[in-house]
Amino acid sequence: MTRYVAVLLQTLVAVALAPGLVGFIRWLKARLQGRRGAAPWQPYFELRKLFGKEAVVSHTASWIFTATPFVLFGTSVLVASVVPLIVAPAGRFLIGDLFATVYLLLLGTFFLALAGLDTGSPFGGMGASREMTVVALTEPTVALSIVALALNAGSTSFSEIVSRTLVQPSAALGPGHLLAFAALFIVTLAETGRLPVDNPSTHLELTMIHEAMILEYSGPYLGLIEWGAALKLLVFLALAANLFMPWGIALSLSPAAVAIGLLSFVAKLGALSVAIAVLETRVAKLRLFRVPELLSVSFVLALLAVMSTFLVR
Amino acid sequence: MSFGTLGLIVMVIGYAAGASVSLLAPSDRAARVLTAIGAAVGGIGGSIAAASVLITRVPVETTFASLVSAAGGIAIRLDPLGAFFLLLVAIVGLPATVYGITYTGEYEGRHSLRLFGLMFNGFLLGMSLVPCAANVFTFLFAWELMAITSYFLVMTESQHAETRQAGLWYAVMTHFGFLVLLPMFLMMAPGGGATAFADLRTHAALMSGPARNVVFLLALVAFGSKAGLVPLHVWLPRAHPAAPSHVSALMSGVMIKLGVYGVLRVVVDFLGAGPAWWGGLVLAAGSISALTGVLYALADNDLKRLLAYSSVENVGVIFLGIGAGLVLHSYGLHALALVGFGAALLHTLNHACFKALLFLATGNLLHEAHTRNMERMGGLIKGMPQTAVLFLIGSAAAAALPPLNGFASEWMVFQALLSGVQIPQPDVAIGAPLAIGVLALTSGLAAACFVKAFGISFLAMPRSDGAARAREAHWSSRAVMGVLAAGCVGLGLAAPRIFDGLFRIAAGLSAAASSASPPAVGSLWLAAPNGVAQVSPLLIAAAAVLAIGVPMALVRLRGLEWRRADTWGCGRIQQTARMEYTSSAFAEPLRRVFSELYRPTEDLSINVHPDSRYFVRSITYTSAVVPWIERAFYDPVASGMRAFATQVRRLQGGSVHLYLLYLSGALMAALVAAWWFK
Amino acid sequence: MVADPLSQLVMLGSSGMLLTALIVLWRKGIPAYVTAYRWQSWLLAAITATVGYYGHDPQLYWVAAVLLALKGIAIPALLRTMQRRFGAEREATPYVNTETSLAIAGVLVLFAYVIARPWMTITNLPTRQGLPLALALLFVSLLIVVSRKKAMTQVIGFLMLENAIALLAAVGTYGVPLLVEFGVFLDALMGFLVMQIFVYHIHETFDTIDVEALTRLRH
Amino acid sequence: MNPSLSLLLLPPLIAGIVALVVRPYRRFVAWVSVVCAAVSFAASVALAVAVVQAGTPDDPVAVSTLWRVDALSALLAVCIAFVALLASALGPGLGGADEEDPARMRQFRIFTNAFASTMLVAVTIQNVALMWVAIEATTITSAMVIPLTRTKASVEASWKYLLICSVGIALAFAGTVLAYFDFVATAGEVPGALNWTVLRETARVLHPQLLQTAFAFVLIGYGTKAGLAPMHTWLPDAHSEAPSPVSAMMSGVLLAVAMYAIARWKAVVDAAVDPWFTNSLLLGFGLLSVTIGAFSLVIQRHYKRMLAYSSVEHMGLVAVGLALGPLGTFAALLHVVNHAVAKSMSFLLAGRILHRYDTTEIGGVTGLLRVMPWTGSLFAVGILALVGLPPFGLFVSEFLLIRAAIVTSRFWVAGVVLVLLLTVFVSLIAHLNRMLYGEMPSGVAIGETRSWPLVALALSVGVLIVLGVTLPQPISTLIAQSVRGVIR
Repeated sequence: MTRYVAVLLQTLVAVALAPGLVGFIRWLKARLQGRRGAAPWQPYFELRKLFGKEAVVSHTASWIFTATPFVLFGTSVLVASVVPLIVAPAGRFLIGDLFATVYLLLLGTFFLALAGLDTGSPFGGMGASREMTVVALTEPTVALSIVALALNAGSTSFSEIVSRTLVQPSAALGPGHLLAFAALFIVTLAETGRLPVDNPSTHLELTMIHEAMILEYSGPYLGLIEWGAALKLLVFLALAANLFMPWGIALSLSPAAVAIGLLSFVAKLGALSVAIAVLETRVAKLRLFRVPELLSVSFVLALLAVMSTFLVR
Repeated sequence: MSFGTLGLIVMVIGYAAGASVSLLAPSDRAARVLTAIGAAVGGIGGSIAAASVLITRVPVETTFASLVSAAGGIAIRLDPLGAFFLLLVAIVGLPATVYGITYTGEYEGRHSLRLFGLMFNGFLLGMSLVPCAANVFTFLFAWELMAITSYFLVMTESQHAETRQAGLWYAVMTHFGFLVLLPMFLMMAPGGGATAFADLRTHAALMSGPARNVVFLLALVAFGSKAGLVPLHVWLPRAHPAAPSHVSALMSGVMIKLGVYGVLRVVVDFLGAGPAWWGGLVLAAGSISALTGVLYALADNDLKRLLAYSSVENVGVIFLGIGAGLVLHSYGLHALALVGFGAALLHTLNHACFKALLFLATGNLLHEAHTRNMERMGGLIKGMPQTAVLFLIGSAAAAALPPLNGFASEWMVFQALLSGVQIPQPDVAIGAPLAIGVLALTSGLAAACFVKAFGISFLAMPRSDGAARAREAHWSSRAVMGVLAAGCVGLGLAAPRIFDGLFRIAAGLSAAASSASPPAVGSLWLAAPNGVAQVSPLLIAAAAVLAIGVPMALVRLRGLEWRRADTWGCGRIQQTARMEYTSSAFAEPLRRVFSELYRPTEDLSINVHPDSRYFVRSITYTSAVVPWIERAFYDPVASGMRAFATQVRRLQGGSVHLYLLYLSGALMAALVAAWWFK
Repeated sequence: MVADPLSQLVMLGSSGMLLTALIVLWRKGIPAYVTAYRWQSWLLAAITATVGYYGHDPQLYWVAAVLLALKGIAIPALLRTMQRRFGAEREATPYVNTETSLAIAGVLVLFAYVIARPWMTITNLPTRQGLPLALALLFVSLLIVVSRKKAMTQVIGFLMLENAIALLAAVGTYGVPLLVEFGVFLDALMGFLVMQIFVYHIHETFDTIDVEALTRLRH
Repeated sequence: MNPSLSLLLLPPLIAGIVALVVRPYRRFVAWVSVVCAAVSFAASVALAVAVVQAGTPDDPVAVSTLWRVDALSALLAVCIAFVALLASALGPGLGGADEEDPARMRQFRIFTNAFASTMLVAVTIQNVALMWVAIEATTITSAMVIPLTRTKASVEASWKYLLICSVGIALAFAGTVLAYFDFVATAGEVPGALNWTVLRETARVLHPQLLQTAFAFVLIGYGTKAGLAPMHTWLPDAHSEAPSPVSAMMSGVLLAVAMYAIARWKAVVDAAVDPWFTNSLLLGFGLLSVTIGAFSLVIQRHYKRMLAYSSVEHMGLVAVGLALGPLGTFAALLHVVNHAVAKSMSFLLAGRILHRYDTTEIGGVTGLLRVMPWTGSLFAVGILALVGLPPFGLFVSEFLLIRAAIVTSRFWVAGVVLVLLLTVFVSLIAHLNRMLYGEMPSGVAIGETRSWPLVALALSVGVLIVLGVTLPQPISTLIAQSVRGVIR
């Protein structure tokens, strides 16, 4: 029972931290680009503002449009409750494994793309089309990264992967792990709409992906979507962090372990955020039709990861 | 008399009576009802028989040796595997039957509904008998009964040239499969003349390796052509759109699955699986089908053709499961192999459910919007809200989204493939991840595909008058669709329990693993073969309801102010349907990415003002996807055949002298042979 | 080789029959063909009678008589009538010219000997030397039917083919049973009459008896 | 003479004589023909029943010095009498809208009856040479009916038919004479030396190579008549130009009679020589026929020619079956029966179609299912049966044929035949597809006329289905006995 409470709490922590993570990256980027930038907690203010506003819904939109923000937010929360954040998962962990996670995220994206089409706005359609393209192309990489991890652990379950990596630190530095990490990192950028795949801060019509889909959203709906997207980013970073370098994760529920877990979690997120921020200041956005090339690179990385894991074994 | 026998008798009588009585019906309306009554009785009988066999696990057997004794008589044996497929017929057949009552109403006076009733019931009877057959003749008989009747069902709307073309393709491909089937079975038959399946099984074990390989390849080709494996799938995207929608549902949901049945029956049951390359070949065929199917589905604007291609994709997924099972089996991992076969069966069931739902819903769409072209639909969610919800459920299931049924089976296929990675052979260890990658890509693309299918057809503004005027169909058709949608949800949530049963069915096929127990833990958890990775669709559903419901409730409690406004149109005031993203536009990015596969032909024609070319009157952009796989495989055959036929035609040149010369030549040849042979 | 008179006579007669067939290949006018056929039939009747005389088979006299009446007199007369009706049409350009025809005929005679050699030994009938000649006549008649364009020439070729078979029967088996023999005669007569009718049909419908015109039906 | 045999042979003869004597033509002549054909059919069934009851294959009924009816004869006789009855009942002259010129109808009745009698004689007589006489007579009688309407095409077709078949059949006589020569030379003069039974009994002592040569002649000769390629060339012309009832008889049973002669001769030769020889020749010509028949169907513009080429293909299958041992022979004989029923039915329906559409082109016949729903459906059934689909009889025989090829380890034969069957299927279904559906041409009356022939033809469908679904015990016994009669 306590385990469930712990999971619930850590999920709430993640939900709470997510806007901050986005704000932190934005702040860091501004600093790196020589601007002052808004404070890292700026997103919290934005959310509060959005939740206070009135929502405007298109005449053409149906219930899909209004349901989507909740679906997106809900699946993000659900996924956050599954992945290892602060406390290490043990045994049969809540509802599913890595594949289930991926498909849950896909569920959110599915609805988001539908909502993009729902208003009849050309931008929405464009965004939906592009988003689905990118998501479809990232799937094999995700799956193969999972395989690379599962090869070591012998299972796609989170608890097995985490505990096996903890027991066998050498495996974490093996070529398979590193390649898989690289692949998953690229996927993270693509799935969460970061540069060089998508620019989270642009509203330039022809380059939008994520922003194009949510163009019609306003008020609390937009707030939920933004929040859900931030949570998705956090989840992906958490996955990258805890599956490949699970050290520091709380193995028991003692206060000290949990504290260490929380600290190490924040630290790992911070490190990855820095990486993203640095990357986003260094690279330009790719043309849409170059994105598949990037994704195929990530696929090859993941395949190499699997093969090298196999060969090393 | 057991329930099983009774059920079979009711089934045969029901279908046969439905066929004959509807042929003699006094009016079209009566024919519709009689067709349905016969089919319903038959379906209920079939499901009783199937259920009793599945529950008791005792096969039902009967033989009518006196019928066609020269070919071995008619023999029936319904074992659990057969019962599963028989149940499948009923699961899709009953809703399709009820749906058909109103759906065929529009044919009244235009097509012969009596003939339709005959063919419809004959089709159901053929499909029901295939899994019951216990000797070669009975099997082939049922198989062809199914093929012929479905050909005529496809030809129902024969006034369209496209339909006639489709019917031809269908007939040819199905007969091709049949002609491959024939030697396949006969090669397995022992020399003495016995063609009962039991004899085949015994004799297959004694056959030499190469002969077994030939049988396997023939089986894969024959059943693959029925199941729609690429490149033998060509009939599928033609015939399914041409057929009436509830027939498409049956064809896609059940008929092509009998190809899966055939492969399981022959390759796993009779041949007892084989070397690893068999599995590898099946995996390759599955991968190619899955990927090609979904990519063509994505590129298509015809909603029914999209669904047909999606069937190709799903058959590919099923064969991935079978292939994984075969590979594992060949390495002696019998219990793991059963996971592959079980996953294949599970996906068979799930696909039948959601594809039938989608086809039926599409039927209503066609009926209302009078077009299969998605680019002339749109906004249907307003006129047909319930159909929209049902279609959405089907789409989500087809996109393998949790917690619906498509997800459960794809997850199991993933796990079966993952088990392959553990085999210490480089080719397997590389092949299995590749298959996993393909499966993942397929599911991603399937999601994109069904976003398109649902989004373009149902959402935004209507693109044609028909779409604008669309209203809900008759309540009965919505009710059966509701049943199927409930099935999609229910099968998803209850997947662990169902998988358990399917695993046992698969275990019955293989002597080596008959005692293996399924890896599932309880009825809540779907477990991977190693038992560690687990997923619970039911808990996912519960958690998702919570995670979505709680924020919703919170926002509602806080009070949500909202108002309606126009969609932002870059400053343009009046939004029109022409501004919407179209189906082609939606698929455009992926079409570019996979341009090698699609090889689209593009044509841009700009009509300018005669005085100045800067005044553009209209721009027309057409892009057609050329299914080059079909061309690559079938054009050479067709042109070769025609070329040879042209040569043969020359023989009949008209001159009697030439003919007498042939005669004399033949005489000389025969005389030389007689002189030479001692 | 024993100088058996029967053998000598049969050889002579058979060679004569073959020669008449070769004449058809060589000459171009239909009257000449009819004459050749008449001679051939008379020779056949003579051979049959000879075989009957030496073989002490009185039945064969009857056969010879019918042969003479039917093939030696009646059919040539009917052919002559037909020829007059259609005018003196010549076999202008056969498919195979005369020289080549004769060369092919030579090859066919050789072929007949090759085919017949292995089974010539099974009998010691004095007439057995006629067997390859009969076979050769059969092949040459086939050549006539194949290579000549006029319907009438084809009919004559076919009649010669029948003669060849009759010769085969006479020299190989001293004639088939009488019942069969008469059945065959009846067929031959009926067949010829029907052919004659059809030649008239062709002439009526196509205004020619050139079979080359008959190439409407093809493929 | 056995009374059943008399009742089999005499009625058509009587009907023919009646038609000859009564002039000008009267309608009762046609009725006499139909009744006589019915009597003949009943007699044939009675003979078949007697044969089946007799049990053993070499215990024929109705034996005399001239006649002999064993299982194979009875089988063929039933087929001939059935098709003759059908043709007689559906032929012109019975009244109705499609009446023709009385002179033509008289001619039709004379010669079809003569044609039927000659065929019946051919299968029941026991002297090989007289059988030859009868078969030669079939050529003459049937050739007379082809140019009933004196068009250029029909004259041409009949000339080709007559000439090619006469030449061919003469070769068969040459073969017969050679075999007789062999017999006389090695076994001496024996009464009834030309009888099947005697020939077979003594075949062991005959000179094998001479017998082979004889068989070569016989095969080419009767093969011409049976429509085996490359001697089949007369067949598409004659079958397409003849009046449909005659086409039905020619295609349905005349070819089968020629195959009967080949099967009988094969039995004789096999007794003397290794069956490998006859089997190879039959396989060669059979496969060539199937190939040419199949590929001639691919680009075919006329539906009656289409049916004719399909006959070439089916006779090829029969020849292949005869070469494949007992099981193959069983399949071949069953195929003969099935083909007789299916092909005669299809030709008779083609006649109805031709009458309505007034064109023999496939392209000219569209929307058949709507113009003539029943004719169209039955025609479709006929074609589907001909391509060998269940539940029709040809499926069973083709199934057994493939089976025979595989049992005798001739896998390549099975493979080639299957590929060719697919070609046939593709072509026939494509043509059928074109005819059944599509727009109705203008100026074509809609609806069925004179529907009772359809009932008769539907009966044929029933026969085909019975043969395909149950294959009744007596029939399979009869065929099995026939097989034992020709294979030992």
